[in-house]
Amino acid sequence: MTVESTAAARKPRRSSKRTSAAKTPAKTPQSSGPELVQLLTPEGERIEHPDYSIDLTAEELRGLYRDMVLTRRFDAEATALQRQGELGLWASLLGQEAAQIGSGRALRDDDYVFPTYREHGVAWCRGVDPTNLLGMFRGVNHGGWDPNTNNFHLYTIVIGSQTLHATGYAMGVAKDGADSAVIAYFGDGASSQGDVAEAFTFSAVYNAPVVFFCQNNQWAISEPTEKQTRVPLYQRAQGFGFPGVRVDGNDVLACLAVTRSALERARRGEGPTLVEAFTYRMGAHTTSDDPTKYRADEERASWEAKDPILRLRTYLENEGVADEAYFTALDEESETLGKRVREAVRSMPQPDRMAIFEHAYADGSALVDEERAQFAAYQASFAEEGK
Amino acid sequence: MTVESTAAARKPRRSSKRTSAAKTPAKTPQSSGPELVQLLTPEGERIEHPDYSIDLTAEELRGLYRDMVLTRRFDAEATALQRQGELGLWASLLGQEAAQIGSGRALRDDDYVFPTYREHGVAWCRGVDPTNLLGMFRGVNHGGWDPNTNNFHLYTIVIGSQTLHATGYAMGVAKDGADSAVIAYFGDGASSQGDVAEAFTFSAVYNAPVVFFCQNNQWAISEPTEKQTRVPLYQRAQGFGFPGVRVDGNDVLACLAVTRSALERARRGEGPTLVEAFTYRMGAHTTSDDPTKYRADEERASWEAKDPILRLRTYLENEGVADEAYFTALDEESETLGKRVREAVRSMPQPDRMAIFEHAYADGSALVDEERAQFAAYQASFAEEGK
Amino acid sequence: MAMEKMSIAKALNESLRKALDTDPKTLIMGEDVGKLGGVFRITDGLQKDFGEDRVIDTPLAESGIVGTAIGLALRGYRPIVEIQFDGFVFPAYDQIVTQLAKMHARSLGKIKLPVVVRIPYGGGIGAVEHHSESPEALFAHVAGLKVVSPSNASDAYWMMQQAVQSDDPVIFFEPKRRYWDKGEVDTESIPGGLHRASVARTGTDLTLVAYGPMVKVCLEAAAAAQEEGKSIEVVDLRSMSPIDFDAIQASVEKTRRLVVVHEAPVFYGSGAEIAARITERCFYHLEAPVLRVGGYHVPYPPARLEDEYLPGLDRVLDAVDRSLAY
Amino acid sequence: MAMEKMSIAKALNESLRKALDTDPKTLIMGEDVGKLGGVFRITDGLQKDFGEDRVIDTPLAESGIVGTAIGLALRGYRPIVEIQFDGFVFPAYDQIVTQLAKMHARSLGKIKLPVVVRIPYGGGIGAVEHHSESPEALFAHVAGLKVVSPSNASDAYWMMQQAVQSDDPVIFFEPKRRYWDKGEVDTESIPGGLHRASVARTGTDLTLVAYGPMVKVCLEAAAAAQEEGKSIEVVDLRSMSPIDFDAIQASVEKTRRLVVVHEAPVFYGSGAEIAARITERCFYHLEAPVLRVGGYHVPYPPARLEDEYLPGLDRVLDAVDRSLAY
Ligand SMILES: Cc1ncc(C[n+]2csc(CCOP(=O)(O)OP(=O)(O)O)c2C)c(N)n1
Ligand SMILES: Cc1ncc(C[n+]2csc(CCOP(=O)(O)OP(=O)(O)O)c2C)c(N)n1
Ligand SMILES: [Mg+2]
Ligand SMILES: [Mg+2]
Repeated sequence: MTVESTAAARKPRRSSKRTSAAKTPAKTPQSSGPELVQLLTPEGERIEHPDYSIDLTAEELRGLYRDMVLTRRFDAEATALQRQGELGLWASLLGQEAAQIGSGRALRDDDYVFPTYREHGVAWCRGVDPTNLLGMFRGVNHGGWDPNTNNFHLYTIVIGSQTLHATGYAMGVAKDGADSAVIAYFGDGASSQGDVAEAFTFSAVYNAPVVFFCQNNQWAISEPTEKQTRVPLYQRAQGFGFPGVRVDGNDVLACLAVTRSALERARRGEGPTLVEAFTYRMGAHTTSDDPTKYRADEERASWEAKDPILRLRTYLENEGVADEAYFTALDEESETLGKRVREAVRSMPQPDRMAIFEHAYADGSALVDEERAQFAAYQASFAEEGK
Repeated sequence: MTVESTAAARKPRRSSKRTSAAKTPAKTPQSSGPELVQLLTPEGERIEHPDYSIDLTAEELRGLYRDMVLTRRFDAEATALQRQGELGLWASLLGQEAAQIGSGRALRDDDYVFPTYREHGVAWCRGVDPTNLLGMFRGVNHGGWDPNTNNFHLYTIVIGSQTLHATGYAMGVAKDGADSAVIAYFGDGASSQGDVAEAFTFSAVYNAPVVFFCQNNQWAISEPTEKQTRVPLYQRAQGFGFPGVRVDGNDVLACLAVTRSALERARRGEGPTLVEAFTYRMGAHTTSDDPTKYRADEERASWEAKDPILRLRTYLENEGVADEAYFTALDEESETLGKRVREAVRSMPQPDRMAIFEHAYADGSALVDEERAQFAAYQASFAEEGK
Repeated sequence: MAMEKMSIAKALNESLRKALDTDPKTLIMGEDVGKLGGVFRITDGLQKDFGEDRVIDTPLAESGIVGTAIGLALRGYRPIVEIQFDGFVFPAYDQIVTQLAKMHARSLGKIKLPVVVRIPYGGGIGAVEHHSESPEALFAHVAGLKVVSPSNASDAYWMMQQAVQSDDPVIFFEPKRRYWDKGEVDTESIPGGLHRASVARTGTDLTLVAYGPMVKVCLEAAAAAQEEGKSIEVVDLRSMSPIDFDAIQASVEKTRRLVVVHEAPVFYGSGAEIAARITERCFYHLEAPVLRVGGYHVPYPPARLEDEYLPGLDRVLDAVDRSLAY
Repeated sequence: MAMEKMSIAKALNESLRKALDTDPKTLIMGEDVGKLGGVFRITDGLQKDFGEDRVIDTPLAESGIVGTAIGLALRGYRPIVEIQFDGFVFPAYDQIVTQLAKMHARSLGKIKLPVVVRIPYGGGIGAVEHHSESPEALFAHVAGLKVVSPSNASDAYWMMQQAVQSDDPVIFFEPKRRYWDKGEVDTESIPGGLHRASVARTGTDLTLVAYGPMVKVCLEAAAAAQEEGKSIEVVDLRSMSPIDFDAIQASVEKTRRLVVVHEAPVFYGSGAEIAARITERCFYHLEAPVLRVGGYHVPYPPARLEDEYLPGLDRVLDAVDRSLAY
């Protein structure tokens, strides 16, 4: 029996000129539609979903709003700091706040997070001091926090690798008989890496309590999602034997509900879930990138109407969950955060040169010891020369 | 919307003791059932399938039978030659004749094949002289044939790699505007390799005319398919945006029909298909392997009833397509083949020692030239010493 | 003669353009090589002019890129693959080492795989982790691969031409921090073989061997040493596999002293191979042991420490002095 | 004292058993390590005794094996990973080089990854392609990894114990063609540090350095040379990263001549590093250049040619003679 993919209707037309067929794979369907879990519309209207419900207190709702606002403020500050030369690089999460805060707030303290390099909002939810995230972008370290303090692993730059670490960690959780869960973040581009497929295979075979959270922000640097897949990414999970779900990644309530459900499934011993958060990278890939080379302004503009923060604000206002005083206080808190981050970054000390030789090995190494000694002697020679 | 896999019904029971849940992933469903394309039952009865039909002449039917018989005979001879010390190793295809002959005979001359190390039956269909296959198993070369003579690539030992070569080749076919197709063979174990997933991704994105032919022979050395997947492998394709189909791998007619249909789809510019041929490795993994360490005799016995050759013979006899004289003549042809192979192997010359330095580089290398000269001088020193 | 001053980046771009222009079988493949022109803009404008069929944005999967490039080469194409940064070549390492490198040999010469793998490498650009590495030794050790690196615009232009024409796979390391350094390029006459070293500066007291980004450092060190009355010869290796030992030997027989400089860690680096072989060839000529200047046996440090880590003028001169002190 | 004669294979099996027995956090992972006990039976019987939760048959995906082992280590486990053959480690190379090797450094020491990667390596067993390689240099060049190889049963037992106890990732190369060689193992007292070289035979005229499968060849060569009146010292390196240069230096200061022997290709191999560093350390002691005996810069040949390719007694003695002729 043939299993036709759900994309079968969109398959390329038959063509005797096969080159052209090869040039134009089917387009990935865009946004919304029945397959997208949504609980809060772009207009700020609360809707119900048959499979996912959520009931939050006013305080919780304000909390989510605050998380998103502060995360965005922090992100903007970091972008500014890069422009001012204080950071070498910054990877902005602008536009992805709902995906990150929604999923991040679904986690329990004992859950473990494996981020990429863009999960500043998740880090925020985990209680990682945002200034700690900046060390690697300033070039003073490769990751400035202790992963085990907040159960938040270091940022991983080699695309896709961390999905296997998450799977292994989850296998360990299961072995321990614990009911924690693990979440692995990755991007639409990352979905093409063999490591991610292997993570799907291992997690399914060992029934590991892991949630694969794919932020499909439509772009992998300059490449649109069509260069990675011709069907919606959430469908990838199915062929590995676990469920996939697409959620409106700009809807913080839906992201929270869907992630919570996936985490609970993991806790119950039912294994992995793939969550595809359908969102948009509003800014450049990083501060080194120039998106005008490859994408149209209109596309970005169309996503502005779906802004994750605006829609929640509308909802909070309409429901009377937050008033003007709340928003004003939050603005102030934002500025305080921005200032704190700015100052913290500017006062980060230049690392000592001898730090180069630290931590290459846990048990030490005769070779590194020798090189360290030579380097120290070499440096000392300048001191002697009075340089 | 959640896409529950078709295996959802078989998901592990909820369990507070998660370790045990992790230990026992759902079992892969075994054999037959409605999802399996079959045109000839194990009893030799011809049945119809709504999606796949086939109408073969008597000569074609006898041809398929002959291919399978001679392939099995060749394989048995190679196994014997290994026992006699003429080969270092042999990877037997016993039990997989229908999968290989059915798919192999679906190919056109201009199609291109990327085998693993077990596709002796496909090689046979391509017209590769079987004695050529033995060079690498005897240790005189790493592959003794010119891939372009029969459009049959060298055996690939690093599991899964060839699926990417096949995909790239197919991308080239499409670029050329040709309507040839490409077929990549791999095993159930190989399905776990990241390279195979990447081949799925690339072939889907570029809509490459390639058929992925997975011989699920239930075992990857000592590991049953449950160690690679918890749902049927043919379903893997779906999440990459192309169809997957499971065929009775011991039914040569179904294998022919399904592969032909997948190849035609590729030719029409509709992109890749995954075919899972559900079959069984009747022998050891290779002559170095001892399956008694890890699998029960009864399992093998149950598959004997599904023998691919027997069922076609029954059908040929029942339909009067072949008579006793035909079978007797074929037996003789088999023996002749066995003898020819035996003699050819025994007379394979020991390669010249200087061959070590050949072909490392197409354009040559000063380094290899230097090493070759040193080696020659070193060898010559023995001659001088009269050794 | 067509002399033109251009950056290494521009020279590579021109050379790739010429390759696409000359041979319809050449292809460019990689992440972001299309509209963006690659993160370093080396393929800038090429997709616009040659189309998506020739300049191909690939899925984000390096093994897939190299693996399909092999398949395309089997079909008669000549793919030029871009790996975005040095630290991201490793997912493709299996395809490069077990497949690309071996296929000519295992097919007894029946299959040729004219694939070029371009890798921007090395540090000095203030980047985050995995963006500043020098993994050339990990490829040079592997038989079946050729490994080269230009140090200037002319070599960038011509070595790329030669790499594309090579019937062997070539790992082409591009010195990313020199991309914007300019030099004269004569686009009409080939300066020399792909695997020949060249003498970048003549001298009599000591030989410095370097390649890629370190050639500039060595030339500066030689100039500084000149002021102290030391005459240093600088050999630009150009090819890390094979290595032009004859050229190094000729220089060392003259100068009797050798220092090898590279960014890659010294331990098991190319300097080891050069030191071992040149010591064997020039045992009675050497007045001092071959000294090596390079990276330490630690992961590449964060950007604010890279100036300490990278071999610079002073460390080269320090080694020169130590050698001359023998 | 518990002296017992056993094969290297048995010593490894016993050592793994002890590790599983002693520390409930140790795990064994790999393809076919369970019921089959691995294709070389090194894990024979372990799954039966420790269960499928401790001795884990994995999917057929090396990157997945190492990647999940890293995750398990992050959770506090100590995974011992089996790669089935040398030639199949490359799909895991990215996880090993970019993740396993670097995580301690990038976390500023917060994360330790006590993962052992076992790799049966080397030739001499008449195998097909990819089953006979010696890729140790490709790991030794990478900072953050430790790379070792035992040559005898006692070292197999104890070095495995030490590797499992190491808080750094260890690439553990097992000399597959020596698996069935027997030797005395004292399972009660540790013979020496994991990264110490040992003198396998004392001598005065020349030093042979080797490791893994080549130690036996060197010992035989030394015995043969003895008959011709040459006194050869054999140093068993044991650790290819770091290298015990002090031990080699001590030997060379005595013998003044050094030949390094390994199966891996000479070009960019471990012999290069040893030659370069020892020449620097012993410049005035060496009577001859350090010579290297090893593989050629070609893919490992088909089985019927491996005896020609592999360094054997005669090639070692040839190098000894060449060295002594200086
Ligand atoms: C293995 C690897 N290859 C290439 C890169 C370079 N690179 C960094 S980010 C990126 C795109 C990632 O896209 P996606 O996964 O969609 O994540 P996003 O940046 O959109 O969050 C690429 C190609 C890398 N970091 N690692
Ligand atoms: C990358 C890699 N890892 C491991 C091996 C060792 N190995 C050879 S065959 C095999 C099992 C393959 O199983 P499957 O894909 O089902 O093919 P089958 O042998 O059943 O035809 C293994 C693990 C290999 N050849 N390549
Ligand atoms: Mg993205
Ligand atoms: Mg199988």
